[in-house]
Amino acid sequence: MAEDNQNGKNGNRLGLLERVKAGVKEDVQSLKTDLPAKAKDQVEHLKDPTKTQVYTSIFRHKHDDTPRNRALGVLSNVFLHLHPAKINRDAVRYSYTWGMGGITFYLFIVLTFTGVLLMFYYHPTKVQAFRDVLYLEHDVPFGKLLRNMHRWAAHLMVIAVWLHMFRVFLTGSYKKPREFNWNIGVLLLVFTLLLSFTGYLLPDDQLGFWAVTVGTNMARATPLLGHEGPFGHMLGMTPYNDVRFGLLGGSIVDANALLRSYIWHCIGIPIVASVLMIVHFWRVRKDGGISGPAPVMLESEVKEPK
Amino acid sequence: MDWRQLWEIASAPDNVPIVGMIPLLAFYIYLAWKQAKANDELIGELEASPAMAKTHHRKSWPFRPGWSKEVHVWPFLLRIEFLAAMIVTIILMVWSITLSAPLEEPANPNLTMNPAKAPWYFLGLQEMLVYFDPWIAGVVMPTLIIIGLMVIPYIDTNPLGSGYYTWKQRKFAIGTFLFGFIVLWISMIIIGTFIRGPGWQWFWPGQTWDHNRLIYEVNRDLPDLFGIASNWAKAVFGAIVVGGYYLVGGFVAHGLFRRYNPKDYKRMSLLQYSIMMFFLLTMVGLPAKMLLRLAWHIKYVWITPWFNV
Amino acid sequence: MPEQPIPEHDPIVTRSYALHYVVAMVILMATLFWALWDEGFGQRPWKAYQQEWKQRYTAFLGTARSKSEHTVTDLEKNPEYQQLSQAAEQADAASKTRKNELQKQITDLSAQILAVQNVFTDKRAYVNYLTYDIETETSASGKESKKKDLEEYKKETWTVEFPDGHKEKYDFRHLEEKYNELKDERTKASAELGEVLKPVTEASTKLSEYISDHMVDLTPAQIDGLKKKTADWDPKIMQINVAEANIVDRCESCHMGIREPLKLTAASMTPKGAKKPDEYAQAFTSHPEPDLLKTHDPEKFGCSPCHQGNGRATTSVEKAHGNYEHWLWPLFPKQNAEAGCQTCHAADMVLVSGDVGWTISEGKDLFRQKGCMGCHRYEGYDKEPEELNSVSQQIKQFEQQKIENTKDAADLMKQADAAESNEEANRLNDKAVALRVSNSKLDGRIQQLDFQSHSLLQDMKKVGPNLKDVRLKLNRNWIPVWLKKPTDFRPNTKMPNFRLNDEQIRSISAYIWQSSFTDPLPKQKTGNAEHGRELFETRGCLACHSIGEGDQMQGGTFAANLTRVGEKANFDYLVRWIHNARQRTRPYCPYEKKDIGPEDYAKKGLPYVFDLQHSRCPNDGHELQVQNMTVMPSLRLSIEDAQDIATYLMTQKKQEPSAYADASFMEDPKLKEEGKKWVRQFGCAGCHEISGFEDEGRIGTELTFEGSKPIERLDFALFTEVAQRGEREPITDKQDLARLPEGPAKGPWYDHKGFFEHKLAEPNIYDQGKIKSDTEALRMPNLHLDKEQIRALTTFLLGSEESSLPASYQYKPGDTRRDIQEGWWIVKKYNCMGCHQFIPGQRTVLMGMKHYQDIPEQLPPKLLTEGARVDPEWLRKFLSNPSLSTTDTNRNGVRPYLAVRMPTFSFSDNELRKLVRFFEALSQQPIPYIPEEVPTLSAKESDMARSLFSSTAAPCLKCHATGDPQHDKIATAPNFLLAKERLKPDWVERWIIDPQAVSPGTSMPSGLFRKQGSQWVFAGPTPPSFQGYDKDHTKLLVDYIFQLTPEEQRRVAAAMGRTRASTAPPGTGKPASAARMAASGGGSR
Amino acid sequence: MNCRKNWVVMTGLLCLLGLFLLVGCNKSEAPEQTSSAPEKAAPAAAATPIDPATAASISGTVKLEGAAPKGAKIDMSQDPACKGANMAETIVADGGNLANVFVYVKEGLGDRTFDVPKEAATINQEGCKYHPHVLGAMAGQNIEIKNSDQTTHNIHPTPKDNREWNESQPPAAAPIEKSFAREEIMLPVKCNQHPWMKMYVNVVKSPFFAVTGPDGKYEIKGLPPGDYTIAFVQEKLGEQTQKVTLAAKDSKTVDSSFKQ
Repeated sequence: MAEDNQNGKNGNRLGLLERVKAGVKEDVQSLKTDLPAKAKDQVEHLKDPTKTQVYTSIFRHKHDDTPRNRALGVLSNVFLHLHPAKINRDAVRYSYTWGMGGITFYLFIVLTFTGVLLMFYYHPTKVQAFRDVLYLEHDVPFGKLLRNMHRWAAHLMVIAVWLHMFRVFLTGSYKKPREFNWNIGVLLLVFTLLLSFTGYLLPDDQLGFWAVTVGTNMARATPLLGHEGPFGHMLGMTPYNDVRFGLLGGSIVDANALLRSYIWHCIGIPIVASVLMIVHFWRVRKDGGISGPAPVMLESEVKEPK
Repeated sequence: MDWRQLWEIASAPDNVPIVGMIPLLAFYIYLAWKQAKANDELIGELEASPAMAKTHHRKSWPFRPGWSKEVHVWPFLLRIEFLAAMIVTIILMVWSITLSAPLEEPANPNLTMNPAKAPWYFLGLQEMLVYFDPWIAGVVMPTLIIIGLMVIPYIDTNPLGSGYYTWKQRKFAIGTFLFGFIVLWISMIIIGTFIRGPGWQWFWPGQTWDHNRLIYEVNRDLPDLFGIASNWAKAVFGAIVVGGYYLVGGFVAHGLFRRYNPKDYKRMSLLQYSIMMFFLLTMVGLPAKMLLRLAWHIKYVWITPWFNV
Repeated sequence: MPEQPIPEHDPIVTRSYALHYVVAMVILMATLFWALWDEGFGQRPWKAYQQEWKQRYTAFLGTARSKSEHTVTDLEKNPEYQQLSQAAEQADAASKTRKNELQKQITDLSAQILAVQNVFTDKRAYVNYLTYDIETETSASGKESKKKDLEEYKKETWTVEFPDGHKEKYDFRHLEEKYNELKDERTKASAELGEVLKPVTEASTKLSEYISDHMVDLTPAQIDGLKKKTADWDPKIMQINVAEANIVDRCESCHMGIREPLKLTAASMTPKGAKKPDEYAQAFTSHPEPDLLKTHDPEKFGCSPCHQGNGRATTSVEKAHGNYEHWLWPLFPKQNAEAGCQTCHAADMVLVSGDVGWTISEGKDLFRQKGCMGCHRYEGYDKEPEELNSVSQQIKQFEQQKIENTKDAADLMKQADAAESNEEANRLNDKAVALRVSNSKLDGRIQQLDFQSHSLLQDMKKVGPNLKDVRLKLNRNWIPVWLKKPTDFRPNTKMPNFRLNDEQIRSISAYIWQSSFTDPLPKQKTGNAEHGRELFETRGCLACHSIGEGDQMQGGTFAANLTRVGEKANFDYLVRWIHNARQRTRPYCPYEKKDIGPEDYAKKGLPYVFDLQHSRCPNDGHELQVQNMTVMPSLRLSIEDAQDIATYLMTQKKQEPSAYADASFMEDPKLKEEGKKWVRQFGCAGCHEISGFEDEGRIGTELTFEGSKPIERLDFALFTEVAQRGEREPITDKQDLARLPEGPAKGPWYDHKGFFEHKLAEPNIYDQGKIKSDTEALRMPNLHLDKEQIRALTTFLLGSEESSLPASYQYKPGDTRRDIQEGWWIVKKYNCMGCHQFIPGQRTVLMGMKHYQDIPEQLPPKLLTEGARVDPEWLRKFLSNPSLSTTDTNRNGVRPYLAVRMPTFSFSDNELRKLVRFFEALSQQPIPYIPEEVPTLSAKESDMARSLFSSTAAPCLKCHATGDPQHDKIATAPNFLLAKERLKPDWVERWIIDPQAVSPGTSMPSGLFRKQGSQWVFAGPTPPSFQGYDKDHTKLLVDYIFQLTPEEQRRVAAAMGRTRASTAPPGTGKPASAARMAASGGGSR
Repeated sequence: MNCRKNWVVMTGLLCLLGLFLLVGCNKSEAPEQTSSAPEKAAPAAAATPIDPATAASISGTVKLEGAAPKGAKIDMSQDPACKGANMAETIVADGGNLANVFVYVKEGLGDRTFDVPKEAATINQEGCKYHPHVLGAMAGQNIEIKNSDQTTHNIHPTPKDNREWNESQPPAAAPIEKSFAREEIMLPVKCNQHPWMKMYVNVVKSPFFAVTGPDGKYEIKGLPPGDYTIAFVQEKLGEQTQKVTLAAKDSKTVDSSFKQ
C-alpha cells in the first residue's frame, strides 16, 4: 500500500484514489467468496483427522485391517518393533507362553515409574530415611499407594521371573539356538533378586535392617574373601577389609550401607539390568522369536551326531 | 490347632506373596502338565503311525488346512499383552490399596529380631544355614546355583522337546529341574516362612510360636561317631567321605543314567557328562546332608582346620 | 487324544476379546476410582470427624449462646452497667451531628481528589519523562531547548471537571497545589473525625469490657464468633509442626475441641437421644486441664511429647494413637496419662505447680517410700552412695595433682636458679609460685570435698531398719514369724513378702541374728503409759507412724504401724530409739569396712565417743558412719518422756512376746553361711544395713528408662501368647487379682502397662508354670500394693523413657527453679509434708486426724510463703536446731505453745543449704538476702505504736507469746521478740494486712486494717494520738515490732493489764523487774 | 478395532459413574440422620412451690438420757472486757431436755429447691459468748455477725466443705455479713482470742430445720406430705435419724433422745 501511494504521487491524484478504492473492493470481494469455501474445506478436512499433516507425521500408515498396515503398525512403532510383524499362529496362546516375560517387563516399568516418584521424597541418610518413609506414608498424596505398589510389584516381579524361567525350562526353550539367551535370563533373575534385596534396607526399619544383616553376614563366610570364611584368615581378612566390608562400606549395617544399597538399587543394578534386558529381547528376535509352540519332534527324526 | 498363629503368619504383609505364589505355581504346573500330556499322547500316536506323522500338523491344538500358519502380531498378540498389562495393573492396585507394605520400628542394632528372617525369596538359603556353614549356604551354594542354571543349555544334549511341553521325551531333565526348583527352592522357602519360628526352630503349622520354647538337640560330627579324635585324621576322614560320596554316588548315578537314558548318555561328551554329574550329585547332596542332620543329628561330615562341611 | 470337533473358522483369528476388555476396563476404572476414593476418604477418616464436629459444636454453641445471653441480660440489669451504657449513648448522641458533617466532608473531598488526580497523574508522568530526558541529555544546547519545552508544557492549562459539575482550568503548578491542598484537607477532616469519635469508642469499649470482665463464660459475641468460625469451617488437616523438635501432630484433625475456649465434655457433645457418648463425642472433648496447656503451649509442644502416639498418622484411630505393632510410642493409656509428665520432669519430685493428688507424684513417692530404689537403680533416687564415690575419686585426683604440682614447682625453681638471664629466672619463678598457689586452692577444694563426704555419709538413708541391732532390739522368736509373711503381723508394712520357704527363713534369720551386735544396753525405767499416749498423739509421731489396726488405725503411712511393736521390741532399745533414733550402737568405718568398737578407741587412748562432731575413725582418720541410717528425727524428748512413750507402745501389743514359738535354731552357727547366701540372693541389704553387706550393690535392673525398653525385652515368659491375645487372666490369687488397677484382663495386655501392672500385682507371675530352682526364681517380692498404688507406679514407669525430644524441652532449669527441684527431694525424703502444708490444697497427715478437727490452730504452721517470711540465715539456724537454744531443748523454738514438736532432723550442711535455698526459691526471694533497713521510730511514733499495740481493738499480746510463762500457757502465736532476727519486714506488713491470704485458716484474723485513699489505717478505733498521722499504720506497727525490746514488750503487756488501754505514759520505760513482770503477766489473766 | 475400543471405554466409564453416584448418594444421606442438635441444660430450676393447704408439720422434744453433766464454768479473766458469767455449752440439758440440738429434714425432699430467705440469720457476740450457740441457716442465706462487746473478737469458721475465713471485728465495728454456699452440718465457728468462744452454724438446703430450745423442744412447719428422714445433730453426741411419714396437714411428734 505504501508503495502504491508513492507511485500515486507521480500520477493522477484522482486515479490513485480510484485504484485504491477498487483494490480494497476487490479484496473484500475475495474474502467474501473465499472464506466460506475455505471454511467448508477445513471442516471436510478435519472430519478425517487421520489425513492431517500432524497425524500423518506421527503415524506413518493407515490403521485399517489390511495385512500391510497391521504389519506396519508393529514394525513402525518403536515400542512394538520388538515384535515381528507376524508370528506363529499358536504363539499367541497364553496356555503356552504364560506371558510371564512380558509381565516381568511391565512390572519393571511400573517399578521404574513408582521408584522415580519415591526418589523425590527419599534421602538415603540414617537420620532421614525412616522419617521420609513415614512422611511418604502419612503426608505425600498417594504416597502410601506409591510405596505399596512399589513393594508389591517388586514381589510380584520376583514371582513372575521365577515362573518365566520355569516355563522356559519346561518348554525346552533354552535349547539351541537360545543357549546364550538363557544365560542372560539367569543373570536377569539374579539382578531381579538383588534389586529387591537392595531395596529392602532402604526404609531403614527393623525388618530391612535385620534381613540385610542376616543376608550380608553370610558374606563374612566367603571362602578366601570373608574374615570368617575358609582360608580367609590366611589371606589376612578382618572385618575391616573383607568382602562384607566392601558390600556395606563398613563393618556393620549403617549409614554407608544405606547409601550403597540406595545407589545399587536406584542406579547400578537398574542400568545393568536394562542393558541385559535389551540384549535379552534382541536375542529373542534374533534367535527366531519365541521358541514355540513348535511341532512335536519324534525320536526317530533326530539326526544323530556322527 | 492354633489358627490364630497360622493366620498371623499367613497374613503378614511380606508373606502374602508366598501365600499367593503357592496356588499360582500349582496352577501353572497343572497347565504345563495338561499340555505335556496332550503332546505326549500325540507323540505316541505319531510314532505309532508314520503315515500320520507325515501329514499331521503336529500340535495338540486343532488345525484345519487353509488357516494361516502365521498371524499378525497386531492385533492378535498385542491385544493379549495389553489385557495382561491391565490385569496386572488391577491386581497391583487392589493389592496396594488393601494391604500396606510393612514398616516396622526404626532400625535398632541393639534389639535383635527373633526370628530375624531374610527377604522371603532368600529363605531357602537361610534354611540351608541350618545344615551348612555360612560359606557353603551363603556363598558357594548361590554361586553353584547360578552356574548350574547357566550350564544347563550346554549339558542338555537332548534335541527333543524344544518349543513344546513334554514329559516323555525329557523325563530326566524335567524331573531334575522340578526337584531343584520345587523341592529344593520353593519348599525351602515355604518351610522358612511357615515352619521356622523364633530361634529358627521347627514349628508345625498351627503350633504356637512360643518364644521361650527350648528344644534339646545334640549335634555330632560324623568323625566323632567313628571315634576319630585327631584333627588330621578328621580332615582326612572327611575328605574320604565326601570324595567317596562323589565317587560312589557318581558310579551309581552313572549306572542308572546309562541304563535309563542311553541316548543322552551317548550324545554327551566327557566334559558335559562330568559337569552334569557334579551338579547332580551336589544337588542330591543337599537333601542327603539334610537327612543326616535331621535324622542323625550330624552336623559336620568333614572337619578341617579351615573349613567344615 | 480325544477327538474334538474342529471349528469351521480359525479361533485364533476370529475370537473376540471385547468382553474381556470390557470387564477388565470396568474393573480397572473401578480400581482407579477406588484408589482415588481411598486417597480422599478411606485414608482420611478425620474428614468424617470434622463434619460431625461442625454439627455438634454448632448445636452446642446454640445452647451455650442462649445461656450466655441469659447472663448478659442479668448483667444488664446491674446499675453499673446501665450507667456505662448511658454514658455510651450520651457520647454517641453528643458526637452525632459533628460526625455526620465530617463524614460528608470526607466523602466530598475524596471525590474531588479523584477528579484532580485523574488529570494530575497524567501530566505529572509527562513532566517526569521530560525531566529525565533533560537530565540525560549530553549537549548543552539540547538541554536548553528541552528545558524550554518543559517550561512551555508547564504553562499549558488543562480542565478539571469536578464532581459537582463545575469545571476549572489549571496549569501544572496550580494543579499540583490544588491536589495537595485537597489531600491536606481530607487528612485534617479524618483526624478530627477520630477525635470526635474517641469518647464514643472509649465508652463502648468500657461497656464491652464490663461484660467480659463480669462473665464467667464467653460473651454472646464471642460465641457468635465461634459459631461463624465453625460454620465456615472447611475440612482440612490440622497440624502442629515444630521443626526443631521434629514434632508433627495432627491430633487436632479429629480432636477438634481440645483448645476450644468452652469446656466440652463427652456428654455435652453426645447427640440428643443417644444414650452413651459415641466415639465422636469422646474425641471432641476439650482438654481437661487447660492450665497445663498454658504452660505447655501446644504450638511449641504439640500433643505427642506428652501423650505419645503417632502424631503424623491420620489414617485410622489405631494408627494415630500408635496402638499397633511396630510403633514404639503408643498413646499413654487414659488412666496413666500423667506418665507423659515424667518424660521431661523426671527430676521433679513435685511437679512444679499445684501438685495435689497427681498420680505421677504418688508414683514417685511410692518408688522411694516402698524402697524400690533399694534394688533398682533409678537416676536421681538414693544417689548419695554414687556421689560419695565420685567425691572420693575427685579427692584422689586432686591429691595426685598436688603431688605433681609440687614436683613441677621444684623443677621450675631449679631451672630458675640455673637460668641464664634474670628475666628467664623471674619468669620461671613466677610459674613455680603460681603452682604453689594453685596447690593451696586445691587444698581448699579437698577440704570442701571432705565436708561434702561428711554430709553425704549423713544423708545416706536406708528404707528399712539397721539389722546390726537385732539382738539388742528384737524378740528373737518373733523374727521367723515376721519373715514368713510380714503382712500377717503388720498389714500395711513396707516390708514386702519374699515368698521364703522355711529353710530360707531359718537360715536368713540365723545369719542376721548371729551377725548382730551384742553390746549391752542401758536399762530403762518403766514409765507412765497414759502420759506416753498423750505425748505420742500430740508430739507429732502420727505424722509418719500409725497406730491401731483396721478401722481404728490413725496416723500416717510414711513409717511403720506401731500397734504390735510391743510383741517384737525390747523396751530398753525402744526407749533409746524414741529418744534418738539416730544413735548408733557402734560406728562403721567405710574405709576399713568394719564396725568400730571401744577397743579401737582404747588403742589410741581416745574416749569412746562418736557423733557428728566426732566422726573420724580412730584407726585411720576416715569419715565414720556415726548415725543410724534412718530418716527418723529426734523429737528432743526428755528420757522420761521417751520412757513414757515406749511404755505406752508396749501396752498396745496383741499377744505376749513369750507366746511366740521358740526359735533357738537361730543360734546354730551352721546356718549362718547358708543364711548369708540367701541374704545376698534376696538383696536384703538394699533396704537394711546388714553386717557383711555394707557395700552390696543393687540386685534389680535399672528402671530409669524402663518405659522405653522394647516390649520384646520384657519377659512375659509363658504368658507371651496369653498377653497378646488376652484370652485369660493369669493371676488367680484373689488378693493379687484385686490389685490389678483395671481388673482382670479383658483383652490383650501385651504392652508395657500390662507387664508392669501384672508384675506389681503378683511379682512372681512370670514364674508361673516355669520350673526354676530357688536361686533362679524371680526375686522381686510382693509389695502388697493396692490398685491406686499400682496405677501410680505403672504411670511412673511408663513415663520413664529416654525422651527423643531435644534437650531444651527437658525440664532441667539452671536458675533458682533448680533449687526448688532439689529441695523437694529433701522435703519428700523426710516427710515434711506430713506436718506442713507446702502447696495450697495439700492435706497433711495431721490435718486429717480427729485430734486436730477442733483445734486446727494447734496444727504445725503452713509453709506456703516460708521463704518470703523468714530470714534465710535464721532459717538455717532453726532447721539445724529447732529449739533455738542449746540448753533448753525440750521445746519448740518459735511456737512453744504447740504440743506438736518440730523435730531435729540433724540435716547435713548439704541438706541445710539445699533446704534454705529451696524455701527462698519457692517464694522467689533473691539470694543472698540483704535485710531491709528498718527506720528508727521517733519517740512520738513509738508512743503511737505502743498505744495501738496495747489497745483493746488490737490486742496483739493476747495471743502472741511474751516469754511470761503464765501468759504463754494461753498464747497461740510466736513471740514478737523473735521477729527482728527471724522475719522479713516486707512480709510482716503483707501479713498483718491480710493473714488469710498468706496462710489460709490461720488464727490471725484479717480485716485489721483498711485502705483509706492510699493509706493503710487501722480498722478499729485508733488512740487519739493518731490524729493527723498520714503514714501507713501497718508500716508503723511493723517498724515497732522490729524494734521491740524485751523491756518494751513488758511495758506493753503491763499496759494491757489495765482496763482500757489508751497510752502508756512516756518515760516509764525503765526496765521492769522480773517480779513485777510475773505479777503483771498474771494480771492479764 | 478403534471403534470397539472407544465403545468399551465409554461403557466402562458409564458403569463406574453410576456406581459412584450410588456410593455418593449413600454418603450424603448419612450425616442428615445425625443432624438433630443436642439440647440440654434446662434453665435453672425455680423454687418448687408447696401448697400451704396440704402442709404438714412435725414437732417434738429431745431428751438426754442419764445425768446431765455439770456445766463447767469458764474463766474469762484473760480479757477484762469479758463480763458476766459464762458456762460451757457443750451439753446443755435442763431436766433431761437437751438444748442446742439441730433438727433438720435430711432426706425425703427429693430434687425440690427452695427460695433463700431475704433476711439474714444473726449471730451476736456478747459477754464473750455467741448467741445463739447453734445456728441454722440456708445455703446462700446471709449471716450477720455483730459484736456487742467492748473487746475485739475475730470470727473464724473452720468448715470442711465451705471456704474458710477469719476476720477481726473490733468493738462497735459494723456487722460482718457472710454466707455459706454449700450444705454443712455443725460447722464450727470460733474466736482465736477467746479460746472458749465457740458456736456451730448448720447450713442446709431446705428451710425445714430447727434448733431445740432450753426445754428441748423444736418445731418444723410447712412440710409437704411425704416420707422423710429427720436428723438430730448434737455437737458432741453426734447424729441420730428417724423416719417419719407425713400425710397432708399432718402434725406429728418425733422425739429423740441422746445417750451420753
